Amino acid sequence: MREITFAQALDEAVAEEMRRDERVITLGTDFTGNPHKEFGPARVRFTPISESVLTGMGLGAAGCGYRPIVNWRMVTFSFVAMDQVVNQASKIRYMFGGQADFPVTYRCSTGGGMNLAAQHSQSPYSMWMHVAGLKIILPATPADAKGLLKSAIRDNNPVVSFECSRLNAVAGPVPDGDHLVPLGVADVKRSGSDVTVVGLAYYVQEALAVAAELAQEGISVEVVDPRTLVPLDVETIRASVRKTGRLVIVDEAPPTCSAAAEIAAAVVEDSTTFRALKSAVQRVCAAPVPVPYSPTLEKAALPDRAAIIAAIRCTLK
Amino acid sequence: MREITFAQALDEAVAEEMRRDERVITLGTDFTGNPHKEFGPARVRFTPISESVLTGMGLGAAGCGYRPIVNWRMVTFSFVAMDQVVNQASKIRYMFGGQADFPVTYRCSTGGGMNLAAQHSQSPYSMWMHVAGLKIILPATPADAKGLLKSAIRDNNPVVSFECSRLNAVAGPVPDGDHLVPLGVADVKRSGSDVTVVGLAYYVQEALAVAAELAQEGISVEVVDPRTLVPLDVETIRASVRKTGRLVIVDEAPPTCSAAAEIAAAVVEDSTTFRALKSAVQRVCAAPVPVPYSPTLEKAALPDRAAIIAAIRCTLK
Amino acid sequence: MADGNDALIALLRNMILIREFDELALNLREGGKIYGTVHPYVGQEAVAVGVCANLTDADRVTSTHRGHGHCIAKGADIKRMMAELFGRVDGYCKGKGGSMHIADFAVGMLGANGIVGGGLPLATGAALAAQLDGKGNVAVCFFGDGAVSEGEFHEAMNISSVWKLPIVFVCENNQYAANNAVAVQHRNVDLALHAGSYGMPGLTVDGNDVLGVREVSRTAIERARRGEGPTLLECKTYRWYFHAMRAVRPPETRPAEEIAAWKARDPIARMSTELISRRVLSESDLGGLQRQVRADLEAAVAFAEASPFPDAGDILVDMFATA
Amino acid sequence: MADGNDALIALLRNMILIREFDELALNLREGGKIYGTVHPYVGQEAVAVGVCANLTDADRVTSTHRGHGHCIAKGADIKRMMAELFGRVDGYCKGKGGSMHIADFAVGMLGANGIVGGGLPLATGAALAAQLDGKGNVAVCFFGDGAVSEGEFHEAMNISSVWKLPIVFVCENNQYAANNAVAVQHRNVDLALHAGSYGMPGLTVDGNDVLGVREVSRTAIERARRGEGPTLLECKTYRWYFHAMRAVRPPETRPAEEIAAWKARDPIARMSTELISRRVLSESDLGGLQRQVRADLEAAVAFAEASPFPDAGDILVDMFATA
Ligand SMILES: Cc1ncc(C[n+]2csc(CCOP(=O)(O)OP(=O)(O)O)c2C)c(N)n1
Ligand SMILES: Cc1ncc(C[n+]2csc(CCOP(=O)(O)OP(=O)(O)O)c2C)c(N)n1
Ligand SMILES: [Mg+2]
Ligand SMILES: [Mg+2]
Repeated sequence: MREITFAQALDEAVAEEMRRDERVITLGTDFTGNPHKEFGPARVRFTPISESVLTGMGLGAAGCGYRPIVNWRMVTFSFVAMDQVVNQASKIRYMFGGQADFPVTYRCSTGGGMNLAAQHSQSPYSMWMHVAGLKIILPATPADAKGLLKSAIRDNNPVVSFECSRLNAVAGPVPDGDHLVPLGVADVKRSGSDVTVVGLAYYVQEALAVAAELAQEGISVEVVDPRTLVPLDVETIRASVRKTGRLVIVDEAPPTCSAAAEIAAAVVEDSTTFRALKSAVQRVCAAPVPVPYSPTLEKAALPDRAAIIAAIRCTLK
Repeated sequence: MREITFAQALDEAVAEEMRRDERVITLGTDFTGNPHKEFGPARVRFTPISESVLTGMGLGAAGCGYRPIVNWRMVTFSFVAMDQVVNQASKIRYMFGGQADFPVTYRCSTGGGMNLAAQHSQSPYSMWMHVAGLKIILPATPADAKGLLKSAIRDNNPVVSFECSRLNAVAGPVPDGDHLVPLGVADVKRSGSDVTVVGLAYYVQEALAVAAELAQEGISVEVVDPRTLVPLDVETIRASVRKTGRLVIVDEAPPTCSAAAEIAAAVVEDSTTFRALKSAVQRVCAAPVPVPYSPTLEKAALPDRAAIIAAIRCTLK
Repeated sequence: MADGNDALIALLRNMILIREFDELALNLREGGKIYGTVHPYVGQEAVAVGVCANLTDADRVTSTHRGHGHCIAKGADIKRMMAELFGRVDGYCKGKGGSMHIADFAVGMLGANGIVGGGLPLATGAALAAQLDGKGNVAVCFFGDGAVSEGEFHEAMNISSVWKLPIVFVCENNQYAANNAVAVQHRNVDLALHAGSYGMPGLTVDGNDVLGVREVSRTAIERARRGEGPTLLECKTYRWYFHAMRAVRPPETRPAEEIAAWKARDPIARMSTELISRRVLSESDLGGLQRQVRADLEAAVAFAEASPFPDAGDILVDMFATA
Repeated sequence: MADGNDALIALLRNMILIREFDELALNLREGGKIYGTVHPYVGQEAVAVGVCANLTDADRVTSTHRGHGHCIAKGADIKRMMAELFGRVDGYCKGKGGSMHIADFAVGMLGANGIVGGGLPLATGAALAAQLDGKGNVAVCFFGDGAVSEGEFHEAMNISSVWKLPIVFVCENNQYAANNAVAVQHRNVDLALHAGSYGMPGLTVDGNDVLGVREVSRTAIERARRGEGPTLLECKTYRWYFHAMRAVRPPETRPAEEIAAWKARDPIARMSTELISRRVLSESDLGGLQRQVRADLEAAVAFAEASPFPDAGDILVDMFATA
């Protein structure tokens, strides 16, 4: 299979979908992969720095037959557009009784680890998860990035694509042809029997590295990648926990009301899964601070392999 | 003790703090309790409908020695100001190394139950909880409303005051004099031994009603009101669960990544509390939809006493 | 312009229908038959009617919290509007939306909106779609003087002008945003002035003169249809009643003389007089028109009352489109 | 105006210091000594220096992602700035902020800001505080041509004008927002035009002429000090380099002639020539000045390198003020 980077995979997804359907258009202050060269200025729009109107325009044009991809670039910049996300995009279909569809895709990058400091190192997916009415993808590999983003663009609902910056340069195999990954299906990235580690984005890779390391001491770690945050494939996660009896969740957002909190709650509110659980759930998340700039502090703020290993050992005690 | 409504209690809190400290000022498109009559137009500012600049102005003026209270009115309207909340207010102190304090209070109303439909029936506190750097209050009684809001105004950090609309007309005793309730201290509103019900805002009252009802069949319900969402008094909640062995959380936000999810996660990640837990945790939350207008649907969307009772019985099975 | 009498009468009829619809809505709300908040459009009828007279179903509008007038003027069915207010399954939103969220995509009415300024980006998106379609259709965005203070106004104006989108920004300056007079919100109370900095035309019109509104907005709409870009149109008008009501009508806070002066400029009386003086209509025709409107509204209420409440079990229906 | 030579020399010295600071920062970033993103201010020095020459520590400014120049011009200590870039405990933010978040509240520098437009509301709040204080102090808000597209610009302009806040909005129109030329973002590329719709004066000045900037901004600042309200000041300028760099310098995408034309209008060369021709300074004084600046920067780097990295155990320090 071809090996391409995460960033290339995302660019390919956009280009293929734009080729496939001319109603797909894209708006942003800048683009990777030069789509304007192939698709021209009508469909690829360089915009003023006006995220709020762009977000609403994407939604409005979607309601009028187009399939816009709005690129906020960093998730940080989407906060100026939050009204259009929370009050409009997430509610518009239901509130209007389903009379129209709104096939718009919002893309943005997330995450820390590159010394970009508080404002440019955010992973706030749980804020979008909480708002009922948005689908959300969060891929961890180039193949999933391509397959999920293509599915997102074809989906007839507002979908938010969170794209972890630290993964951009990571290369991996991507199937040829029209590679699609369905929304709402988690992926067991490594099978194991002692403890379930649910990792998100960059931390899927880290969890896999930890699993390989711990395998040498005979600890069998199952790594589950939800891939889609809404709809969340709770059943795959619960099934894994029923098998292993132990749960660690790893993500770089702060823990409070996070995706990690949701996964913990979803597991312990199911009777069968709760009864199968042998030890306290462990969340390995960021320190509850804005991500600091200095390397020593940023390292202290974000999860690392040592923290994942410590949490796993804790569940095995 | 004097009985006043929740709404009056909040008005009194503002008036008393404005009397006490002339650096307290307030900004909003409208005010209850006519503070402009007593404090004049310099300190009580009627504003254009510009929540984003108001939010940042409050923060900026706080950094320059004032203690602004910015009233967004409905939480809905704060979403146009989310950049100033997430990217500025929550990060500014830490990001600048603690060189200044930002004593600003943001107030808004929350909740459904009044047929105001999707955009005007929101309870998204968990989105603010997730963002590290904001303190958050959510009172359920007139006394707590007054005492917490006064503490919020005196706090030297950005504090968000979520004020449940359905409680506005509820009356209750409020101590005379300078009544303060400290931030970060939960309140066991009713003591019991069989099951812990953590209620938020309006649902504290509902949980108490349910507790009284179930007491007649010999089920002893402990009702815990966190009152402050950040800092969350996890220890009081965990202690209650260690006593009762069962946990139900009731709130009108949708469940995903909610305060209820956080409380569930905080309980099951503590080993001792986890071991004391006898049955699966139950979340009684809103349906994962924008709140619908029609009475039959709104009733179906929001939790009610029957749902609380069913959840309690479920934990006792 | 050369008008058939029918077109002129339709303008008057639509204004009367809007007024009677909202008077009725207030009564129904007081009577507890409908729920939530009602924002009456009474006094401003000439704006919606005058502008929408230039539009077809393929042109799209966005509206505000005060949206009934725009819905009716854009051609929505009052039966389904009424059923929506009653929270019934035959309402436009199957009872999920209520007064503040009525939409009828089939006639190009993209929805009322509970967020001040919230419709502006959506309308801009509709204009982008119209531009890409290339069929000469346009988008029209209705909003209040209050919305001009929101950032979304500015962003929508700016990008529309840079991209020459086929859109008309219709500011209904009714002198107040809730309880705040326009001078509390803006230094320049002539809001059409904002057009200049975006390099687009700014027009002002007497918003109580339906023929004037129709004519001036036609200029702007035709410009948009020709691909020459957006226009900001300010319609000076006034709301006769309170900002909004829930269970009870709130007390009046504005100066009595101000209200009286604006009521003397009633857009409906003015158009009636005009049509009678032009002999387009007789006094008795007018009476007939009014009776017909009331009959239609009674039928709408009957339709709404006959429609069932949504089933609680359908709570999750309409959440997501199938992919 | 009557200037001491010292004041004139200070203007030149500050511009040189800013330029050399940023040239050094780029090298340090390339060398991996500092982290994250650096946005060089080279070419725009006259704006920060000319405006801040009229301010005292009691006046407050907000800045942008391209903030080093504003910090230095407002009187921040380059040692602590450098230590911040190095991520050390003696940095202004104790290493928590880095290049995009340097602040020095003691000299009225309320912070760089990574959000385009994000500083405008904060500055408006500082202006409100100054108005309430009633001591004639002002706020100044620096922002780029790109920020003019954001809603926060409009909201800040509007409320400042309605409340006559003592604030000056300084738009540094450097012709680009990242890779987008100003004409991609705005139909009117003369951004001072926006002032009119808010009923405030709009001034334009050659942003590469430090004396001109100082004079024109003084007018605006004095107006604000007198309580007469805000001004929008557009400074036409140009950034010499790329928008930003991380590990490597990105390739140039702008026309070579355009860059050359603007470099020919170097604000520092211009002011040097001016002062030499006025005999305020000799060529050799200028050389001395430049050597002094370099020595100061070397000392700053030494200070930064001597400062320890923050202790990982302090990760929670500074989160919340004690109540
Ligand atoms: C973003 C936002 N802020 C505040 C409100 C509350 N609100 C609803 S209508 C209104 C006044 C709107 O005034 P205007 O735009 O002039 O419209 P009008 O009511 O006069 O038709 C306000 C403040 C809101 N709905 N949305
Ligand atoms: C709200 C927001 N959107 C996008 C960005 C990304 N961004 C950073 S700087 C920049 C260009 C800013 O241009 P301008 O305001 O002209 O300032 P300049 O860089 O020219 O100094 C962009 C798009 C951001 N930081 N914030
Ligand atoms: Mg109005
Ligand atoms: Mg620029």
